[in-house]
Amino acid sequence: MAQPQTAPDARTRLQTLIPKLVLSPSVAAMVVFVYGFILFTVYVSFTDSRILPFVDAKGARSYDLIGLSNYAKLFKLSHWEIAITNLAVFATLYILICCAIGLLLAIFLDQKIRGEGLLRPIYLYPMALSFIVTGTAWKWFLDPGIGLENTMHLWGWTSFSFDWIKNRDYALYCLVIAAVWQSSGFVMAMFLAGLRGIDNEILKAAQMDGASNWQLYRRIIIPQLRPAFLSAFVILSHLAIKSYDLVIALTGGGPGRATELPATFMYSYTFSRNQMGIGAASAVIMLMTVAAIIVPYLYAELREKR
Amino acid sequence: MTFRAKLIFSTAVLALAAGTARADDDSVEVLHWWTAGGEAAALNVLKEDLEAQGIGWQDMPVAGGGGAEAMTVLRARVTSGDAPTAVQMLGFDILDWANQGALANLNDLAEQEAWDEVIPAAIQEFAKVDGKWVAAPVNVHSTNWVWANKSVLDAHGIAVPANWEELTAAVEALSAAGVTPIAHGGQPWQDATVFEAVLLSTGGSDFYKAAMIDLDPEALGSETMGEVFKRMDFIRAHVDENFSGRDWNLATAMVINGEAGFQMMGDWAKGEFLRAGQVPGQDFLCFRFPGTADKVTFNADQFAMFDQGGTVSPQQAALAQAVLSPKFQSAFNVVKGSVPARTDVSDADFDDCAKQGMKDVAAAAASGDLMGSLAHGYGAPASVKNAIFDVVTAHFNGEFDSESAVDELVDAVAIAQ
Amino acid sequence: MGFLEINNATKSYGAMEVLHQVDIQVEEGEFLVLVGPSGCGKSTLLNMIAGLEEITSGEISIKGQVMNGVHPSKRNIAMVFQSYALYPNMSVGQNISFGLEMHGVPKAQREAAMGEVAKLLQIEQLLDRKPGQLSGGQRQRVAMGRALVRDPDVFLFDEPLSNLDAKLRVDMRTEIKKLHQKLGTTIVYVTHDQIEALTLSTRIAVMNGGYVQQLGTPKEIYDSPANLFVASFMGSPSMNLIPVTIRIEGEAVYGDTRSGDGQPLALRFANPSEALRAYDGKPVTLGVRPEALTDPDGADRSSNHVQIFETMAEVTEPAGSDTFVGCSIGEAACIARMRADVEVRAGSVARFALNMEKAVPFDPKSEMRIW
Amino acid sequence: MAIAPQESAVKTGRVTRFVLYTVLIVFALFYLLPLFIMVINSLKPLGEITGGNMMALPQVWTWEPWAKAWSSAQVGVEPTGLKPYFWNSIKMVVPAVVISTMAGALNGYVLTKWRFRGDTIIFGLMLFSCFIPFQIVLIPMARILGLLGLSGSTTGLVLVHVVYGIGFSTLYFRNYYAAFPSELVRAAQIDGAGFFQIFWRILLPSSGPIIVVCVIWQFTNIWNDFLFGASFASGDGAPMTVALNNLVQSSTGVKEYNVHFAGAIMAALPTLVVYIVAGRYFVRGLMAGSVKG
Repeated sequence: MAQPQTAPDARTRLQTLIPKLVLSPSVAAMVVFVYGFILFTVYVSFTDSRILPFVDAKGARSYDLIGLSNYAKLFKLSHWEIAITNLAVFATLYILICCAIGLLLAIFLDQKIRGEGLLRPIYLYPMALSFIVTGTAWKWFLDPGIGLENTMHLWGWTSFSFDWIKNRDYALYCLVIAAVWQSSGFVMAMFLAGLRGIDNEILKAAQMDGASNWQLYRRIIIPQLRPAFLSAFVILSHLAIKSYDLVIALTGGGPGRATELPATFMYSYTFSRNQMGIGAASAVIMLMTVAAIIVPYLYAELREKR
Repeated sequence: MTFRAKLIFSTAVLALAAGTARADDDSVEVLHWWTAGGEAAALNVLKEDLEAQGIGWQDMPVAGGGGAEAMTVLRARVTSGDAPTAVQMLGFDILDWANQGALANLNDLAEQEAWDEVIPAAIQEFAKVDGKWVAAPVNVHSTNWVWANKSVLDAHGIAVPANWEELTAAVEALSAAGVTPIAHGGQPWQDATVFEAVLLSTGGSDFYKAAMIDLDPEALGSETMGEVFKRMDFIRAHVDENFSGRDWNLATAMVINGEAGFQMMGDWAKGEFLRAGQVPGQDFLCFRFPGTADKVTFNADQFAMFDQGGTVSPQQAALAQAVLSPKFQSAFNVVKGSVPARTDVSDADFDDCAKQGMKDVAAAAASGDLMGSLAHGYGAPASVKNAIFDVVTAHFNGEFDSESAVDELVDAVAIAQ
Repeated sequence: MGFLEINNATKSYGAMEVLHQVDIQVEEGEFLVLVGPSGCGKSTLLNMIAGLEEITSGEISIKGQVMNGVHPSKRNIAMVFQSYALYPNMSVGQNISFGLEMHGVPKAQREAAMGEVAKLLQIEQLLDRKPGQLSGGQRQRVAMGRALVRDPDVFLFDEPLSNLDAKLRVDMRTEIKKLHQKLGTTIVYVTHDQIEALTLSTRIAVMNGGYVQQLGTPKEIYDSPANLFVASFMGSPSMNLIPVTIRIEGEAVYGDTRSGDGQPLALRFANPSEALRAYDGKPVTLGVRPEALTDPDGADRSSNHVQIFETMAEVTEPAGSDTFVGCSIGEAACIARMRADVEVRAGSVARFALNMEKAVPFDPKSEMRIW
Repeated sequence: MAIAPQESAVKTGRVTRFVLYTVLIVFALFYLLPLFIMVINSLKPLGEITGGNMMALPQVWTWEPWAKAWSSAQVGVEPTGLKPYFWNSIKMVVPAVVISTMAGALNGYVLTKWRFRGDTIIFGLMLFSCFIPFQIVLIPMARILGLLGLSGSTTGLVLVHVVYGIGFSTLYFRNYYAAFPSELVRAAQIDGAGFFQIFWRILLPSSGPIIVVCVIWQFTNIWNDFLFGASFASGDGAPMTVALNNLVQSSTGVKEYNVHFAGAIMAALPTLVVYIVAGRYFVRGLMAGSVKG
């Protein structure tokens, strides 16, 4: 008869251990460098840290815990209110327009377009460039004195006016234009990938059922792009919340403070204004906003995939 | 397999190679934001000076935001326990870092070189903390200059204005003639530069000190302050429509090209005129903001010396000494457009505007009219400075009228303190 | 002692037990088929034999060696997967010799073994191709080649034919059978196709709901299913299940029911057991294979228990070699398997012959066979 | 999974096609505009820029701004141009991209083919890490680098980029490997291949499309990073973006826009090349990986 039950042999034990060993450096890095740092920031937001967190250069304790008063101060600042409102407007427009343009271009490109191979990289390349690179060009383009308006005037269309970037009420929309320029091609690629993944037989079936092109897209194709929409939404919203280079390169937050966003607010209070406590508090609020958007998505996604 | 092997190998090599480059002990590491052609070349004088003494120079330039970016980097470096030897720094940043205990004590050297006698007291306040020298001042910029295109002024029969009323008359005359009277760049620090000049002109030195340095709520909320904001309204009404976000040098170019009459800007604007081949007194004019003739608001670049484990290293001392040597002070400032921080440097190599500046600084230092510029971090701590920027810029862009601006200013300063 | 022994093997995922105390002994050279509907646990059992899934309790041993916790590659087994699992980036030759390479077999030996297997399976001309360039049948052969080359103690097949079209499936089935006869290796084969099970195996384990329902030779399974599940799962068309009531008249035991026209029908059991007698007056389910319900001319002449009756033929399905005729007996819809040229028209009355020697009684409550 | 358009079921008329092409071309022009402005102005003498039309083609074409930006522009105290910093960036980007991609691939492999209790939670936590705003990690990261003795070194910078790149690379590979047949892994196990052999021999050779996506993504992000480069690199180890910033953002001094534009294009060139060369695989990789999931 068979021998009594034996323990797993060494190789099997190793094989079950190795995957966890392989994963562990990433997990450790994540715990320290992401979640540890988040906790750190939360802690700093409860202190009156100004130029450095907690400690001075010699390592001595130089802060007091002041509870929630940084948060109280934060929400009293009109500056923060502007930044939050701006983000709401900016993110909404940015995501909507990117998705709209991305979808439009993807659908158009999917019509057996000659030169698709040329057009696609043209639409995609802005994602490759940071605003450190393109900032000056954008600034010029939007500037009525040297940019589009001036060019139109030189070309004879003297009544043309495009001075949004100088206008407190419109400057934010300039940020939207530049941001859309940067990411809409990427969204296009995601939608295009989604379109190419749709089963062609379904389309044929729908046509047999007598669906017009418009109906075909509205009722059959676009609903099937739901995963692409979700991915686009997550990527775009995280880009919107992190938008920093864009503001610095184009407007510096101006005119006045008409284009401040939470990311610029946080940077400015943490590093330029020596009010690290308030900066940390704003960072915590930002993180909570991100979590509010991302966590339900992650939850739904990962549950589905189980 | 071979490809993968190569990949791993080259990655490993790169990672190893990456690990090397660290500062060796015989050198100084200098964090600064002087990266533009002229000023960087000027700094090279210092580098060569040190290299002649066998001291290496580890350059660490970080431009952006008038030093804001550099200050962020500095924080990262200090936090990592790897502070640079010397850091270009302004006003209250020096005091803040000194209060953190991060700066070295240069008193031995200062005594030997008699810095106390040659550096104006107003600047010493920011280079000496608790009786200890912590920074080596490089230069003094005056921020209350006005730059004008001489031919534009001549064409419309305008003389150099001596007070606010003459300025308004001149501005209105240009405006009537269809010339943009004032070239301005709508960035917070530029708005504030104009604001503090107007404030000094309107209220005089005592008011400036009370409002911008002592942050006296009474001064901040006074009627004089209301008048200052009204005058800002006047200036706002006479800049061109595209001022928002413009870099200062583009505004300067407008004056150079004769598109605008005046620009209110610090002495660094001079470099732009000189580069365009213009001659002071012939093509362009420089004069103190009307009503601030014998007064100077200053911005002084300094090298704050970071503590290197309790002592001042010989390299650090050599750097500080070189910075304050009359030779460097002259050579650097001739290029930079500013005037030497030392008051005993010969003005032989300087141009007319700079000679005037040196006289003004010396006179103002003697009379107590040499005051720190708020716009450049010599008035109030960063939090307050930026709070004032917020109000000035918001008002300048029409977010609120001059009366509510006064109230906002009092509130903003109170919150930020 | 069996060559491959599965003793009390149980598998649970958390609190859910998916395989309940399976006991199977396989002799050397046997061809065991695990058959059952999807989710019955047959693939889980195969994976446990392979070592791809842990055994929660119980034991699996091969050649007397307990395999619990032994790494798959150390069990000396080979496996053919449903999707063939050919490595897409390797050529056919590399696919076949990969396992040998992993076991440190020298190159020359590898090549020799590969050549032999390729010859056996007639895939020599494919050795340099990539799996993507092969047809389904070719892939199937390569997958088998990969298993064969290892010369393992036990072959494991996981639904290897389910991705092939009908014709190819039959061909490959025959080929696998021939291969088994030629090489005489021990095979455990998972399928949900009962025909494959019946044709290939030397023994079948019918599984459902994580239990082995019946273990036996194909003939045992087919002729005397242990319960209603096995009865209905094995065989196509499946076994007719006719509800009858037991009536005892002396030595004779009858199952009473009615034909589709409502005529009483008393079916006399051929060799009634004592157990069946205990059901006097109670309902019993009678299992009758379609071939035991036929036309009188086609009935088994060696049987003494053929009962002939008339009822309505509801539908006829000529299938070439046979004609299937649908009718009702009692409440049950039944299929009769008649000769191809039988003259029966749907909608008219026809004569049926039921061979009671092949009828199997089940308890309708426990669903178990009444022995 | 062909990238070519399908035998389109949607039929379009002549007018529709005209509108289609018009819209596509108008958008192409919009996307090209900033690059156009940068390129033409980088080829003009400075005088033409300050005096003229931003959109006008140069009257005098000159390569001098390019030469200057590359080898003689004042970036720090020495007129080194961007050249040395370009190599700094390469030294930083290559290891960081390779390591973060490999780590992501291994993580994705473990999370799909060697699943264990809690793997989904670990993945979720990793994914969330993609969304942390980098500004908040600056100070604590500086502290850790200091403790590790890596501050001011390229190794430290590589570490930082790897750490914050793993989230996205894991996401890409996990979604890709989720669709990779598990039977292949089982077959390889029975064949006697170990954890790493299966990865190297079976999974990695089939991961082409997703490696391209991941490398494009990581390369672009790491190459374009400014914040970490400025904060954690030493002065002469600074990456290209920091040097470019020093070139462009001089606070008080003369602005040579043509040199700035030339430098900006140079700084962008590697990422542009990567996008254009690998762009065709990008959509394919997206199809295989992140979108369909």
